[in-house]
Amino acid sequence: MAALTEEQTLIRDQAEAWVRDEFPVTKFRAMRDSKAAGAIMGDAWQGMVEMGWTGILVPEAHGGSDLGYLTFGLVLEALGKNLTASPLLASALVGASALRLAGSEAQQAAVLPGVVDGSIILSLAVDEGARHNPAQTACTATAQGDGFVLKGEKRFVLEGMSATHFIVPARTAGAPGEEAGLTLFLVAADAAGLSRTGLSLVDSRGYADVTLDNVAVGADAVLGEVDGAFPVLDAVLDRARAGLSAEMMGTAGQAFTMLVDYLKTREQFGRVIGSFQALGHRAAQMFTDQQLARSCAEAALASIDNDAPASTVAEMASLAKARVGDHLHLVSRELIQMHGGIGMTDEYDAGFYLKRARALEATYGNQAFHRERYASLLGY
Amino acid sequence: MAALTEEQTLIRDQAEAWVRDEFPVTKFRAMRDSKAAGAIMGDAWQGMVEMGWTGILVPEAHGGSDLGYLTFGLVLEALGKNLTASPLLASALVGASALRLAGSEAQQAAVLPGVVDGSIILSLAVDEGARHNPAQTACTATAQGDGFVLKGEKRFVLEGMSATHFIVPARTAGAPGEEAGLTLFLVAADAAGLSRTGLSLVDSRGYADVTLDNVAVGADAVLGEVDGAFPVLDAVLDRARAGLSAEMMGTAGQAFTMLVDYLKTREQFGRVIGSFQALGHRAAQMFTDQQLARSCAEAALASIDNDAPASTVAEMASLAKARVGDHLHLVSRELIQMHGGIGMTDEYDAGFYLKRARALEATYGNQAFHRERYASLLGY
Amino acid sequence: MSTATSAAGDAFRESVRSWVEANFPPELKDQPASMEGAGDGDLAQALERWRDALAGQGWGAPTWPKAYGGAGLTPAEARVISQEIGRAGGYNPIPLMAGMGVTMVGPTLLEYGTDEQKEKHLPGIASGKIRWCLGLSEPNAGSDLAGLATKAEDKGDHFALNGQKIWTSGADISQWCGALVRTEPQAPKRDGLSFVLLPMDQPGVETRPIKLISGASPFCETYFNDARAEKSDLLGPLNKGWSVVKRLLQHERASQTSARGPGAGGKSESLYAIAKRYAGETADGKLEDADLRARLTRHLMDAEAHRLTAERIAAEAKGNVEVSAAASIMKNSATSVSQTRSELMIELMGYRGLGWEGEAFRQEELDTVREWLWGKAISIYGGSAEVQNNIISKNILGLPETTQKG
Amino acid sequence: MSTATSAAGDAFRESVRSWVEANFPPELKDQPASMEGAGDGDLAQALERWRDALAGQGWGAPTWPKAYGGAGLTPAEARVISQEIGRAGGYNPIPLMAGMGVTMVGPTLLEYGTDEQKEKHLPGIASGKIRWCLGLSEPNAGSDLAGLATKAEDKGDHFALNGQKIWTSGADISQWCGALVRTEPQAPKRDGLSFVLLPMDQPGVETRPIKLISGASPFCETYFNDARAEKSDLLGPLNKGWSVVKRLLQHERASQTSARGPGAGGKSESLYAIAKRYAGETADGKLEDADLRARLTRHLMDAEAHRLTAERIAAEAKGNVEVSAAASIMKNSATSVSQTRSELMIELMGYRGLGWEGEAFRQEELDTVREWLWGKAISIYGGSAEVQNNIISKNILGLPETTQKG
Repeated sequence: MAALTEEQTLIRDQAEAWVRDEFPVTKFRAMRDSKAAGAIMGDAWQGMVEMGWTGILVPEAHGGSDLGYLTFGLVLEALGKNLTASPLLASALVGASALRLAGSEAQQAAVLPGVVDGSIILSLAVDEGARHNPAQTACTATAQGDGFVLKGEKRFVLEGMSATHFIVPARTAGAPGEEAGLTLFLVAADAAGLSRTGLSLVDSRGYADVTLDNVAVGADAVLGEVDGAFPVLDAVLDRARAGLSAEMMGTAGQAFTMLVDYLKTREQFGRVIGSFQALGHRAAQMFTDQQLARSCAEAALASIDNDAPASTVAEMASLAKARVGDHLHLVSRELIQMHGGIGMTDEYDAGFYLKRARALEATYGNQAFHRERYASLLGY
Repeated sequence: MAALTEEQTLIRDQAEAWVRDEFPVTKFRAMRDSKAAGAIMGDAWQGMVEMGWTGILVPEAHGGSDLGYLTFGLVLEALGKNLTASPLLASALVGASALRLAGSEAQQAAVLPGVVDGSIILSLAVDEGARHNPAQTACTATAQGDGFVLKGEKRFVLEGMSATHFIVPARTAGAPGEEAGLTLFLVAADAAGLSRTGLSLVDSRGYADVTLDNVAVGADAVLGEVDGAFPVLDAVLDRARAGLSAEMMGTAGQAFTMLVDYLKTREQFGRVIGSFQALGHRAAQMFTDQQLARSCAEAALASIDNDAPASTVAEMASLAKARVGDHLHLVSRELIQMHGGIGMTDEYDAGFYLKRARALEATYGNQAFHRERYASLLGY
Repeated sequence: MSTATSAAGDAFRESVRSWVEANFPPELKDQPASMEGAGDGDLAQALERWRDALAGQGWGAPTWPKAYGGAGLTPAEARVISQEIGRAGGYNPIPLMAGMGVTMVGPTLLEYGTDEQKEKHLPGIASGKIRWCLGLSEPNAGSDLAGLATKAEDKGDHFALNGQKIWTSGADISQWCGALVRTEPQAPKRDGLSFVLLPMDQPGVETRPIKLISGASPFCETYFNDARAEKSDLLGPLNKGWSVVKRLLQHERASQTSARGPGAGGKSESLYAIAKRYAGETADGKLEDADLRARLTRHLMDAEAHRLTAERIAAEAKGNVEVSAAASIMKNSATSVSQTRSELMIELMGYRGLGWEGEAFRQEELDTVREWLWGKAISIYGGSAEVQNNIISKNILGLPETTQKG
Repeated sequence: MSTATSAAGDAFRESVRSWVEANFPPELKDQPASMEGAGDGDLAQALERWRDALAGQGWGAPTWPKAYGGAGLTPAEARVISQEIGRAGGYNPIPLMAGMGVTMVGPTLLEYGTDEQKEKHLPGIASGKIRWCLGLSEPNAGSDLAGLATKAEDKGDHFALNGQKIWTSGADISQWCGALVRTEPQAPKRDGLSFVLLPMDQPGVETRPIKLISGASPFCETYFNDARAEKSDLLGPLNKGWSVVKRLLQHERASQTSARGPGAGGKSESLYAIAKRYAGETADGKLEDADLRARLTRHLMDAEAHRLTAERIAAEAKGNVEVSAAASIMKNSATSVSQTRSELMIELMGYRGLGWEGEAFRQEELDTVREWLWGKAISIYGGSAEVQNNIISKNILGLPETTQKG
C-alpha cells in the first residue's frame, strides 16, 4: 500500500473493519439467494452514507469531504474483498466524477448533496453492445424546442435498477464510431419514455438494460459541452477504471488470502499441500504479480489526485485496468484449481470470486481493450 | 514418431547412429572454433551424399530415391540433434523442391543429378531484409535480349558461401509488397556480377549476403512462369518450413534430453534436483509440449507427401513452424536456466542450442510471421 | 500415413451401414446426447428401442466377448460402428446409459473379475440397463486416494461399509456402485484398500446431489451406513484395491483424452466466426480486436496440435486401444485446450458471456457460461493437472521420486 | 504522493550542485561507465582525479560513517548526490572501482566487523582504491551454498584455504576477496562455515577467467592452494559464516532490483520505436507485426508496473535503504522484464539480431546479442529465480517448509 496519510489510514482501517465485521461473504450469498431487486445489500448502502464514503469525491461546498481518488480506492478495495454489493462506485465515484468534470456549479449544487446523503443514485449508462466501446454510441439526442429528445438502448448498465438518475452519452452529431458529436445528459430514472429491465448476470449484481423511447429533457439536462463530450466522458471513464482497479485489487487480494490459507491447512498425501514446491512457486508468482498490479492501481488513482495530464491519467488507467484484470483473472482461476473439487461447489465461496472477476474484467473495457488503448496512447 | 514404414525406420536408425557415432557436438564445436569458411563440417557432406540423403527428394530418373518429405524429415531431425552443419536442407530439400515444382524436365535433368552427387549445392536466396517477407522482394530482373539482367541484394542466404548455384526470386513486374510480378531464376555462384560476403551469426553456420550487380542470365535460367512465381515460391518455402520444423524437433529433442539428464544427476540441497516438484512439473509441461509440436511437424511433412491442397500444406507448414518454434524456444531457454551457472559457460554445450534455436526461429518466417499467416489462411 | 482399407473392412462397414439404416429410429436423428437420455415420452421410447437393438448386436460394448454381452470385435471395427451410427445422425446411447459401466467398470471387470462376476455384471452394462457409479473420492481425500477413510468391516459373507464418498457421478440414478474402501485399517495407507461392488438400492446407502458453481450437477455425496457389499462382489484380491483402481483410472484418462465438451474438435473450427460476430471485423476481414485475435490464433494452433496428436497416437498404436503412457499428456492438453476455448468464448462475448439466466440472453449464451464454469472441473477430476504432471515427470521422464507418495 | 522538499534539503542540493560543477572533469561528461574505468590514458587520469575528489568528500559511500571514509549522510542525501552527478552528465565511479566493496562487503562489514576490521578495510573501499571480489559459489554448490567444500584449516594465527571457487566476479583484477569456507568439517552443512577476508596477491591464490556463451566475462574460477587468511580477518563469529553471507546476499538482491542492464527503465520507453524501424508500421502508425505488437504491449506494461513498484516500495520505506522482504519479488520481476525485453529485441531485429561479429552488423546490434545471451544469467546469479520463489513462498507467504533446506 502506498505511503498513506493519517486520515487515509483511518478510513482504510475503518472500511476494512466494517467489511470484516458487518459484511462477510455470507451477506453477499444471502443477497444472491434472495435475488433482491437492484441487488443492493440491504443495510450496506445506509452504512456507507453514514460513514461518509458517498462524499469522498464531492466538494465540501456540496457536503462532501473531497478527499480524492486514492482515498476512495482504499474504501473500494475493502469492499471488493467480501464482494459487498452497492452503488457506491457507480454513483459516488463515476456519477460524482461526471458531475464535477462536466456539470455546471448549479448542476453540482442540485445533484451532489443528494449523492452524498444517498437519496440520489447516479449511474453512467454508456455501453450499447456487449463490449465496451464508447465511440460506438448510437443513441441519439435530437434538439427539440429548448431541449432534446433521446432515443436508443443502453445495455448492461451498472446498478441500473437502483439508479435514480442516469448519465447518458448520446449522439447529437456524427455517426457511431466517431468520437466527435457526443453529448452527456442527466436523465431521471422516472422520466417519461424511460424503461428498464433487470438482468441476471453471473456476479448477481444489479445490471439493467435501459430503453430511451423518445425521452424529452430540458436544456438544463446537458452536462458540459454539446457535441464535445468525448474527452470528458473518457476522463470520467478513466476515473471509473482506476476506481474499479482498486476494487479488483480487493477481490483478488481476498481470493489470494483464501488460496494461501487453504495451502496452509489442506492435507493430501500426508502433507500440507502448501509444502508442494510446484504449488508454492505458483503462489510466489501470484504474490509477485499482486505487488506489480497494486502499484499500477495506486499509480492510476494517484495520477488523478495529482492532476496529471489527461493523457497520463489515460495511460495509467489503462495500465491499471489491464494489469489488475490479468492479476485477478490469474488468482481467481488458481483459487478454484488449488482448492480442487471443493472449490467447484456452490457451497464454497471460491466460485463467487471467479464469477465476479469476469464481470469486473468486462466492465469499462477488458484487458484486450486497454492493452490496445495503451499501445495507441504510446503511439505504436 | 509417426507410424513408419520399414524403409523409413531403417533410414532413421541409420541417421541417428551416424550422428551419434560420427558427429557428436564436439565436431560442431571444432568447426565453430576453426571459423571454417562456408561452415560445412568437413567430412559430413560427403557422408551424407554417400548415404543417399541428397537424393531423397529427387526423382529416380535423376538419380534420387524419391522417398518423400517425411523420410527427409527423419534425417533432418537426427542432424538437428547434434547441430550437424551442412547444406543438406538448403540444397537437397529447398533447392531440389524448387527444381521439382518449378523446373522444366530439362532443367531438372541438368541440375538434380548434381544435387544428388553433391557436386551442385543449391541455395534459395530469398530474404532481402532482416525479417522474412517474400512479397517484399525488391531485387529486379530486367529483360535484355533473350535473357534477363538481375540487380539487387539478397541477405542472410543460408549456406550462401558454399552454394554453387542460387535460386533467386526477382521482380519482373509489380512493386515490393505485391505477390504478383515475381520470377525465379537459377544463377550460378560464379556468374559475372555476383559477389558474396560471409556472415558470422550466433549459430556459426554459413550465411552470406549476396549482391547481384547486373548479373546477366539466359532465358533458360527462368524456373517456371515469368511474373507468376509467388505461388510456387510459397510452396517451396512451405516445404522448407516443414523440413526445418523436423530439424528443430531434433534440436529441441536433444536439448530436452540434456535437460532431463541433468535433472537426474545434478545434486543441490542434498537431493537430485529433478526431485524438486517445481522443476519436475516444468519438465512435464515441456514434454507435453514436445508431443504436440512433434505432431505438427509430422503432419506438415505428411501433408506434402499426401499431395494435400496447397492451402492445406500452407496451414500445416505455418502451424508446424510456429508451434515447433515456440517449443524449441521454451526448451532452449529452460536448458540454460535449469543448468544454472554451468549452462552459461562456453565450455558447456547448452549455449549452442540457445543460439541455434533463435537462428532456426528466424529462418523462413518466425513464430509471429506464421501465426499471422495461419490466421489469414483461416480467414480472420 | 495412407489408410489402406482392406476389402474385408469395406464389407464390414457395408454390413454395419445397412443394419444401422434398418434399425436407427429416424426420430432420433440429430437429437442431442444427454446423460439422462431423451426426457420426452416418444423420444424416450425410441431411445429404448434403439438401445435394445444395439444391445442385441452386442454393440453396446462391441469389443467385449460375446459371452458377456459384447460382440467380440476389434477396436477398429468398433470405430467403424461409431462412425456409421454418426453418419446416420445418431449416437450410441449405451455408454451414457451405463454411467461408468462401459468406459471404466467393464474394462476393469474384464481384467480383474472372476468368471462369475463377469457373467453377473457385464451383460447389464453392455445392454445399457444397469447404470454404474463409482465411490472413490472422499471429502478429505481428493487427489490423494490413499488417504481414504471409508471402512468395510468383514461380516462373514459380506462387508459392512461406513463412511462418506463425494463426486459419485450419477449416484442418485445408478443401480450399482464400485467403491474403494478400507478393509485393513492397520496397513499403510494404500495397502489396506479393497474394491467392492454394491447395489445402490438398499437402506444403507443415501445420496445427496451436489450443486456446483455452474448450477445443478450429476455429482452426489454418497453416505454408507452399514451398507452391504457381498463378499462375492469383491473385485480383485482383498487389500489390493489400489491396483484395481489405478487401472480403473487409466481407463478413465484414456476415455477423457478426446477433448470433448466445450473444448476442441468440430466446434473450435468456427470460433473465429463467433468472435467476428461479437467483436466485429476490420475492412480487410480481420478480427477487430487485435489482442484477442493474437491469443485466438495461439489457441487454434494448440487445439489443432492436440487433434493431430490424438490422431498420431492412434496411428502409432495401430488401432489398439492400449491404455498408454500418453494418457496423462493428452489429459492435460485436452484440459488446457478446452478451458482456454471457454475463456476466449466468455471474453469475446463480453457481457453477453456473463448471463446467468433470463430472457435477455440466448440459450447458447447461457450454455456457454455454464460450460465455462463447469469446465473448471476438467483440470481437477480424473487426476488433477498437478497429478498428471507428477505422473509424467516420474513415470515417463523417470525423474526421481519427489517427496510426494502419489 | 507529493514530495515536499524541505528548505534544508534544497540547501544541501545546491551545495552538492556547486561542488560537482567545480570538481567534475568536463572530459568525463557522458562517458560510458565500464567496470574497468576508462581505458584511455587521458580519460583514465581524469577518472582518477574525479575518484579522489569524490573520496575526499566521503561520497564514495556517502551513508557510511565519516570515520571509515564515508560522509555520514542519509540515504535521501546520498540520492541527491547521485542525481546531481547524473545531472552533470557523470557517474560515481567508486562503486564500480571497488567491485563488490561498496554494495556488499562494506555494508556487511559495518554490521558484523570489529572496529579494527572496519578501520582496516572500509576506507580503501570508500576511496575506490581497493577492489573486492567474493568467493561464494563452487562447482558443486550453485544455488546451494550450504554444500560448499572449500576448507579453511586453523593454523594458529591464520587459516589455510584449499579448494575451488567459481563465479568470482573480477577476481583477476581484485585486491581482496571475501570467501565463505568450511572451518568445521564435522558440523551439519551450514553450521560449519565461516566468512574470511584475504588478499588476492599471494602465492596460494590463482584465477582463471571464464568464457561465457556471450563471450569474455568478468567471472573467474579461483583456486586456493594453502591460501592465507589472517585470523583477524575472520568476519563474524567462527562457524557462523552462513548468517554473514545471508546478510551479504540480501544486500546483493537489494542492489539488483533496479532492473538495470538491458532491462527496464529509460531504454524500454522507446522499444516500440526500435520495433517500428525493424518491422515497419502500418498506414495508421501501428507496428506492422500485430502478434509482436501484442506481446510488446504486455512487456511494456510489465516494465512500467515494475518501475512503479520500485517507486512504491521506496516511498513506503520512506527513504530508508532497508533490505526488505520485497527484494525477492523485485529480483524476479526485474529479471523477467529484462529477459523479455532482450528476447523481444532479438525477435524484432530478425537476422540482424543474430550477429556474432563482423562489419555487417552495427555495434549496437552486436551489443544487443551479447546482452541477450549474458542476460540469461540474471535469473541464475544472486539467488536463482527458483530460490527467490522458495523465499517468497516460505518467508513471505508463510507456506510450510518444502523438503528443501535452502
